[in-house]
Amino acid sequence: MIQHLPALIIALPLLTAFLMPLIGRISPTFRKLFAFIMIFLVAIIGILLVHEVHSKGIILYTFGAPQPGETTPSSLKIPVRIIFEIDGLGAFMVIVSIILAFTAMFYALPYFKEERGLDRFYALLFLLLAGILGMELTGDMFNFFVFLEIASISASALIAFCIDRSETLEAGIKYLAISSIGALFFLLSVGLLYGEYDALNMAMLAKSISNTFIDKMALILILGALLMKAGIAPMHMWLPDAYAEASPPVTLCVIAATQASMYGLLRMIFTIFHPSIDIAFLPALIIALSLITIGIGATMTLIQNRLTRAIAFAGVAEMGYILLGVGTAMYAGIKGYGEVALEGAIFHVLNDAIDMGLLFLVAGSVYLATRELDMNNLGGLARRMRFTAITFLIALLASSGMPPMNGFASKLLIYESTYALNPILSIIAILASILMLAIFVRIFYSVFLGPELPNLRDARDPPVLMLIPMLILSILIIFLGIFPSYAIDKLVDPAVRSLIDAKGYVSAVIGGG
Amino acid sequence: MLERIFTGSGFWNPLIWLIAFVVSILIVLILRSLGRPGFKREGDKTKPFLCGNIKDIETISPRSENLYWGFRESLKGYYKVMERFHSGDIRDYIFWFIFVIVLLFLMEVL
Amino acid sequence: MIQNLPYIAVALLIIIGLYATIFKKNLIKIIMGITILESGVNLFLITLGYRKGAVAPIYTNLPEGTKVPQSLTFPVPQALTLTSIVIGVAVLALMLAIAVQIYRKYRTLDVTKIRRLRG
Amino acid sequence: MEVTELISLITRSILGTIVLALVSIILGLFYKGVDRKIAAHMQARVGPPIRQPFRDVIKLFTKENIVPDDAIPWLFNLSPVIALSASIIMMLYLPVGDIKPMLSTEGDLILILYLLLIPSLCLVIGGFSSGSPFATVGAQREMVLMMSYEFPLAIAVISVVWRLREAGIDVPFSLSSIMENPIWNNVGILGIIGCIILLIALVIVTPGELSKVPFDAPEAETEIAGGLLVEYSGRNLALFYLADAVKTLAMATLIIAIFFPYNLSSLLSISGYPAYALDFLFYLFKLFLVILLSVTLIRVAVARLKIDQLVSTYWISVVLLSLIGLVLLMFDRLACLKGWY
Repeated sequence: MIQHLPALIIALPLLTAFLMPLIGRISPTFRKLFAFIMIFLVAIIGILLVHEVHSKGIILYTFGAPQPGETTPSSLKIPVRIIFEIDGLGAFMVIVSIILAFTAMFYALPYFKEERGLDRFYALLFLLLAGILGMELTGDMFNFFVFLEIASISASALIAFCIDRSETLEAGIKYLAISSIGALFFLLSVGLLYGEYDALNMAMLAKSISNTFIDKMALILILGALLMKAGIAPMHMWLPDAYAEASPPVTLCVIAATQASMYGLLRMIFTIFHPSIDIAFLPALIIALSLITIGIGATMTLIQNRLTRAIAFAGVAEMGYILLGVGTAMYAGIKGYGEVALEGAIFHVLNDAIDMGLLFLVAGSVYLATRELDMNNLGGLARRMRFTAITFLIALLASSGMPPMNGFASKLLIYESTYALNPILSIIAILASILMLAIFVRIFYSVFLGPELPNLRDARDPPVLMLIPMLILSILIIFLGIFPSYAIDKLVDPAVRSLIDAKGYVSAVIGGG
Repeated sequence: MLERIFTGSGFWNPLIWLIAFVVSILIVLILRSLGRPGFKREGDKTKPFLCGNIKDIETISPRSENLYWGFRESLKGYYKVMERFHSGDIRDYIFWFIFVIVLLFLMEVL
Repeated sequence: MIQNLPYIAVALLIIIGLYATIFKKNLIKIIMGITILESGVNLFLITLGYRKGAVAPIYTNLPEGTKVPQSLTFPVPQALTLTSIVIGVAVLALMLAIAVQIYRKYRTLDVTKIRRLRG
Repeated sequence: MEVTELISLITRSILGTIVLALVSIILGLFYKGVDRKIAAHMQARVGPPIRQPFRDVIKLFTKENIVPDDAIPWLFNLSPVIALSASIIMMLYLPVGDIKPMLSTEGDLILILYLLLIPSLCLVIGGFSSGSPFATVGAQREMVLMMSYEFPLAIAVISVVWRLREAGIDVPFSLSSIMENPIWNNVGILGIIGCIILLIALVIVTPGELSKVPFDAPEAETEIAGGLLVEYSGRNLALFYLADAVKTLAMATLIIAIFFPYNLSSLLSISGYPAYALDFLFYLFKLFLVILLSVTLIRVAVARLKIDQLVSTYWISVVLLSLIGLVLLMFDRLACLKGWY
């Protein structure tokens, strides 16, 4: 049982997704129960898997022939198989995705009441979860592409799910078009690499890649596609559309998909391409892109009038922080301040996911209570929705990185490492946090404070079942804020070590040193 | 678990910070309790400090889009460019994606 | 030269696809552009898998005198292409479905008019 | 971390908070009085006695504490409490006199930058939650002000820290290492010019940080009737008043810690308790100088700026100024590396 965890964690959501339409025929209550039990099981399997990785090291799970020669003639030394390879970073990302998916599912169950087609909704949500987890676990380039596409297709279907509003459709097709083009470029570069090395396995590729022109092209295509999927400026425009127009549970899962693309970026850069490929301008360019992302995200959020869109632009800036840490680590190598920067970046992946998730859940509660997302028509909700206001206050402090919330710890790591490379980097990072603080305070005022509006007098806190996921995320924010060293020791450091030890990743598959 | 974070250039220990913060909040609360609590509800004391004949306050309090006017005003030029950049046109989304890839490609080749 | 022809076709298809996605105003044409782009990538994968004079690795039905494994093609690129085609169909179907819905809401398929999400 | 160390840290933080709360409130009010007296003399007035701020606070404590109808009461009352306590704990991380910061190993300069934000943030949230249009206008202006001055402030602080790191100082963000290694001793002539420029930028940032004239658009009595404080009265207002006093002290101490960490005792080679006393007196003198320069002089000499002028002042003029300082520091490092001096 234990050794099949990596397969189960993908198979279970897939199975649930395809069972959903059948289950839905029995009764809607049973469907909810089933969805809840399944997400709970996935979460338990995920935690067991992470525990397994932390106690035993890299897990290798083979679909197909474990040894070369079992399916092909013995003279042909190519194993026909797909492997899942889970190291510290993969385990970390599994935790992030599971937190988001679990809270999203929890929130979705009471959020949708009269909406039609909920079978398909849950089916797509589980499919999206399978796609995200697959991206994080797989050790195979083509497999990564397939899971990337599964995630994109189900995510865009989910974004466009509420077809009553025209904006959701627009956001859905934009997301689908741009991510399918991105995925095609990814596939093209997988083709390039396969043509050159006859290998699709990440470890095999990592071993054989050299500094040729084709490899550089492949790296560039992959980087472009994954940077786009991670919402890095100037390719970030899909992100506010998608985040803002999707319903909050979907947004949470799309955040997880974005973070999974960031994981892909880390994996490609540090494990596969890092030591062998030498593109001199690349780290500087990545840092420049991250600064542009931070700047655009933080300034654009100030002029938004739609609640979710303002939060989404702040999410763009947060992705910029992560990439800033990654870029610094690329520039300086994963040692000294580069290692601290990478630590900060990876820690920020978790913090960003939780903070943004909570913000969108709050926005969802506000929408549910008022059916309004335009901040000009909102106001004075703190009297009637006290719990929501307090959770928003927590999320506000966390995502603008005020002490003692979790955002401060990871941003501190980023500030105090990037300045060593160039002081301007951390100056811009600090400035952008203040801008983000400003937008969140503005949101707080225009939604929760001020005189009470007459048409919003019957706004209420959402039902208890929806408060629980918000409570879970708030508690996580405060816990990670007060005991950041716990999270760093237990989760972030294994992830960073697995990136430092790229040889370990390779030798777990191929053997030898 | 109770360790401070050491970044190589600085420290951060949230627990100690929290203890100090709680203590100082207690001090401030003690200080605050020295003051006169509450107030007599009479006249227009609790109405907002405004002049003129104002019926309902929610019509005159600034709405969300009026906030940070000074900031937007002084960065007008920047925001004009940015609004044109975020055109919402799906082709621009694809164009910028291709642009970055071509830029990377050209920087590598040249 | 002649063996490079498929690669030239790949490049052309990709460029045509990108051209359509960037410069065409009609949403359907943009979707067509994405499909052409995808065909280009698929053709690239197929071309990679081609080996002159080699046969498919179906052991029960090999021609006389085939050297195993030297003159067998390893069928991975074909498998990749098949997967990619399936995914492409799903993407295409979903995009067209959304396009139909968009037409119902906006009464147009001109992408310069389908931009309520901006700024 | 060992248990004994943890316990000593906890006791230090508890005792330190209690002591510093008293010291900083008294000092803050004292310097507020000094500031008012000197400003009055500059304007050819007699001015109130130096103990006037104490009287003001005591008077405010006896007044009614009115909560308006449109306010959100829990936030309205919570904001001044958080503002004052955040100002107080800032002092725990800053060196007072020659004494190392109480919690020098538990927090650094970035923390101070963020803690400096909290009192202003509380003002903003308190203003917003009071539900008055004047307060709302004032509060959003305060937020704009925060966005504006944070840019030059970050440049000044990060540049100095970066230069210290390049000079080979360990843990350059820690206040105790900044105090032990004055920036002036670690740079060449270009760096000294750069540091002077950064100091000037920081001095211009200070009145903004404390929302004093010419950067007092958030409060602007003449146009928005006291702005974000318009609905506050009684003990809540007194707490904000105290928070302002303590924050002034903290900001001045920050400037002293970064740019004037010198002490008389080492110069005169005195040790023991007399040294502490002497250094504390000298610290008081430095505080006086910094507050005189960055608060009193500027606020008497200049008129209030409009809110968009204020943004462009900080984001263009002061940022350019401090960037020049940063570039000079960078050149200085280059020169030191190449041995041009």
